[in-house]
Amino acid sequence: MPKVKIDAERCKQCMLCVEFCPRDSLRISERTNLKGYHPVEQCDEESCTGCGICALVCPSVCVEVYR
Amino acid sequence: MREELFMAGLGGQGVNLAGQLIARAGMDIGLNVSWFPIYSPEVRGGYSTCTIVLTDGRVGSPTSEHPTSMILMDPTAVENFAAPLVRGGLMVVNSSLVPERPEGDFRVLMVPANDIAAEIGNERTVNMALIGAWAAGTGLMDVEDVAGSLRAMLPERHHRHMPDNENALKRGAEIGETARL
Amino acid sequence: MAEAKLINPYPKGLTEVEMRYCPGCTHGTAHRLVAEVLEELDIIDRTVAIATVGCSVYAYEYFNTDAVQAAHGRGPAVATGIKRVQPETVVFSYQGDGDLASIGMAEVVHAAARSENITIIFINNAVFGMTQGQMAPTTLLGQKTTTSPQGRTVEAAGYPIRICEMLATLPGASFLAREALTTPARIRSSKRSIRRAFETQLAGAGFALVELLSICPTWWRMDPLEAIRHVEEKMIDYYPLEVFRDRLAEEDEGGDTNA
Amino acid sequence: MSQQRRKVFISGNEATAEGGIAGGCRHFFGYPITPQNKIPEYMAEELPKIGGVYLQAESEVAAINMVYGAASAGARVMTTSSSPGIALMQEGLSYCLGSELPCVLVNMVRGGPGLGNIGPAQSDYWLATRGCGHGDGRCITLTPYSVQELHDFTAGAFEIADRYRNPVMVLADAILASMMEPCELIPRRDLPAPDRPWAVGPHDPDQRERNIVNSLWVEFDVMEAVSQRLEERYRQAAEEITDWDEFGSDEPQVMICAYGISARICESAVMQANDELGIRTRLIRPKTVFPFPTEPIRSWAERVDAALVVELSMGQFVEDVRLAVEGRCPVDLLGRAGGNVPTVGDVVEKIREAALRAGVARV
Repeated sequence: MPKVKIDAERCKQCMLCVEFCPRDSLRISERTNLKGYHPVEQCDEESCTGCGICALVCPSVCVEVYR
Repeated sequence: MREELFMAGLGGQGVNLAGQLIARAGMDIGLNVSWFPIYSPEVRGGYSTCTIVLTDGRVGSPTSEHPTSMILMDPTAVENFAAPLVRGGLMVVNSSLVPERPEGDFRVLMVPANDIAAEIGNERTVNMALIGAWAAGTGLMDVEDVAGSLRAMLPERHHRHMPDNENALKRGAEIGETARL
Repeated sequence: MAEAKLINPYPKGLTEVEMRYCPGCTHGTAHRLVAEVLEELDIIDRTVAIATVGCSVYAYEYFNTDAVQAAHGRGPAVATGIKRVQPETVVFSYQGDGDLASIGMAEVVHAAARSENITIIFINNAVFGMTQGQMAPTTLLGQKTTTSPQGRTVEAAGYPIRICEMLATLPGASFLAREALTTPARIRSSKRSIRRAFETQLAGAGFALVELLSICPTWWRMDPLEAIRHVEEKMIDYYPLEVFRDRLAEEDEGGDTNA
Repeated sequence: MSQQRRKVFISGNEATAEGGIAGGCRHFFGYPITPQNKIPEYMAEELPKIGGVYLQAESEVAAINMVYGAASAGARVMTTSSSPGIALMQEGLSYCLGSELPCVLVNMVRGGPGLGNIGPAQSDYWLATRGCGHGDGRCITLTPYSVQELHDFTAGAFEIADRYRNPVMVLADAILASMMEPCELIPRRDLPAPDRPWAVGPHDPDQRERNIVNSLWVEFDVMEAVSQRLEERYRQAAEEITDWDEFGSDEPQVMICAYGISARICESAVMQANDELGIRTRLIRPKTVFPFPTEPIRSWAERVDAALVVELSMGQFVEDVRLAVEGRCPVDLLGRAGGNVPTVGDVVEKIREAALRAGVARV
């Protein structure tokens, strides 16, 4: 199952990955990281194809894509 | 001993090169020397002056307030620069361009340098005639030594001019001998 | 089904140090692309990165290479000094638009004129970021900044400078491209040009510069997505995306013709 | 030195350039400015012959930053310029100081401020010893007074720069640059690469960590620690390389302090004062002005009746002399500017005045 792992402490909640995800499988989480951001998390593993666009657009280099 | 030689002439007359030759020759015979130029702002055609110090002691100041000798290559040089020459100093004048003998409390060597160069058939030897006269007039160096230093300074391709240069140095020295009497 | 494998390992060209850029700032994207290219070309250990003055001043902490921090605008001169001493070293200067197009204009132009065998990564986000949002030489007409509060006007500040087009007048510039760090496709294209710029240096072909249109959500006072739209809708209009010069390709074509 | 030195008759500019080569410089970055153009011309001619690099930068600003890059990469590197050009280099020089990079600068000082003129001057004294960019960095500053010393000091500057990881400035002037004198040249030889484990360049990551050349220290304590390290280095340099020369009477009534070309004129004046005026005079001539030879000046100040400072500026060097003298004797100044140089007679007259005021001479 393709999977996206986001380093919650590095995520700055810029939303680019969420916006560019073609499958809407990412969302902002409820939790708060040490910098005060709500890091992005994967909400729908089923729909993820592991295309890697989230990692491509992420300026914080905090997205790992498993396929 | 300490000789402070001041030289002046128009740019293009070879003032600086002649001054460097004298300093270099001084070095070659074991003296402490310096050569210091002052150019006028124009790169060419302006006025050139230089000061050469020759001494068996410390050179100290490379500039000179009261030179002990002068080589003046044209009328303007005589007019503008002659005054500070020390009493009893030696003034070598290019009489081809300065017909009137400067008067004063100093020795004067009138050297028709342009005429000598013309007779030799090499107009670039004007300054050599003046150097020859100065060398003999001060008795500081033999023209053979000067010629040797010139040969060492000149690039190989200019060595063909050496006979003319030596000739001019000798002709100048003959006139210079008279000042030592 | 086989176990899922990590398809994008963290680039070896970056250190573990967390970049201190604002949320959404595409400096991070540019850093990652450069780092990936260094890794792919296997040149990390013989590369010297030059960090200049601006938001990317700490680039020496992020690139996993030897690094030199340069005075404001002088990256190309420092790169020249290094390259002339160590021709085998890969040298790149990472500069923003204030650094390169304002105070450092002379250095970049002359490095290009000499066809200095170096690579320049030029981040154009049309604003001075580090000093808090002042007008840059590349600020668009009408764009509001902290020093053009009514919007940049021609009367007051003249026209924005198109660096690539200007450098393209110099025969010494061997690779020149403008890309944008906006959409996935454009980011991929950016990486191709960055790679090409380093290949140009590795081939000894001379000066290479990649201009990357970037966003500054903070000083544009937009959220990152709005900012990306702004690049797409406004900036690209004035700064067309193009490979202006690719000497390696020209040489290849020349070779083909002769064959 | 195994090889014999060759004696030549050479200009100060050429002796400086050859000194750089003898000191191991194989990389030169510069920008033309009178009265030092013979140096870049000489380097452009000679460096390619010995596998070196000459590059004419687009400005002094670029030149010093190329020096910064080359020094970062471990090269023995130099640039030369004259006052306005050196002024332009201040920022880059400051980076060299802050990043602790060895490099050599030669400043053939000319008249100023502004475009000034191309005459001889020593009015960059403060720039050299206090300035050198902003912050707490200082340039080690050598002051040759002859063509021979221009050669020797420039050659030696590279070793000093490496020893203290600090830029070294050779501070001379338009007269020294253009005058010719006999000079015994240090033979050219290939020196081993300087030991600079901190230099950037290709490396095996298993052998060392990555190197970073940097002068950005955001944390106050770190920045202060850097400043303290530099200060300690300058203190060490003061102990190890402070240099000066003395000439004249062993029991002086008057002490003259002058450096560079001024010291040449003073040397003649000291001879005259001693031999002709009977005023016992001694010249103290700094060969380094940063670090400054405070001790000899202080110790002679205890014993003389008056001191005279001669400089081609309106009173810059004199401040360091006064700091050294600390009121032990009156300090008089003969300062000329704008390309003007005092004559030997001017200096002798000043010596006489100083001696008169101190009551050690009549007439």
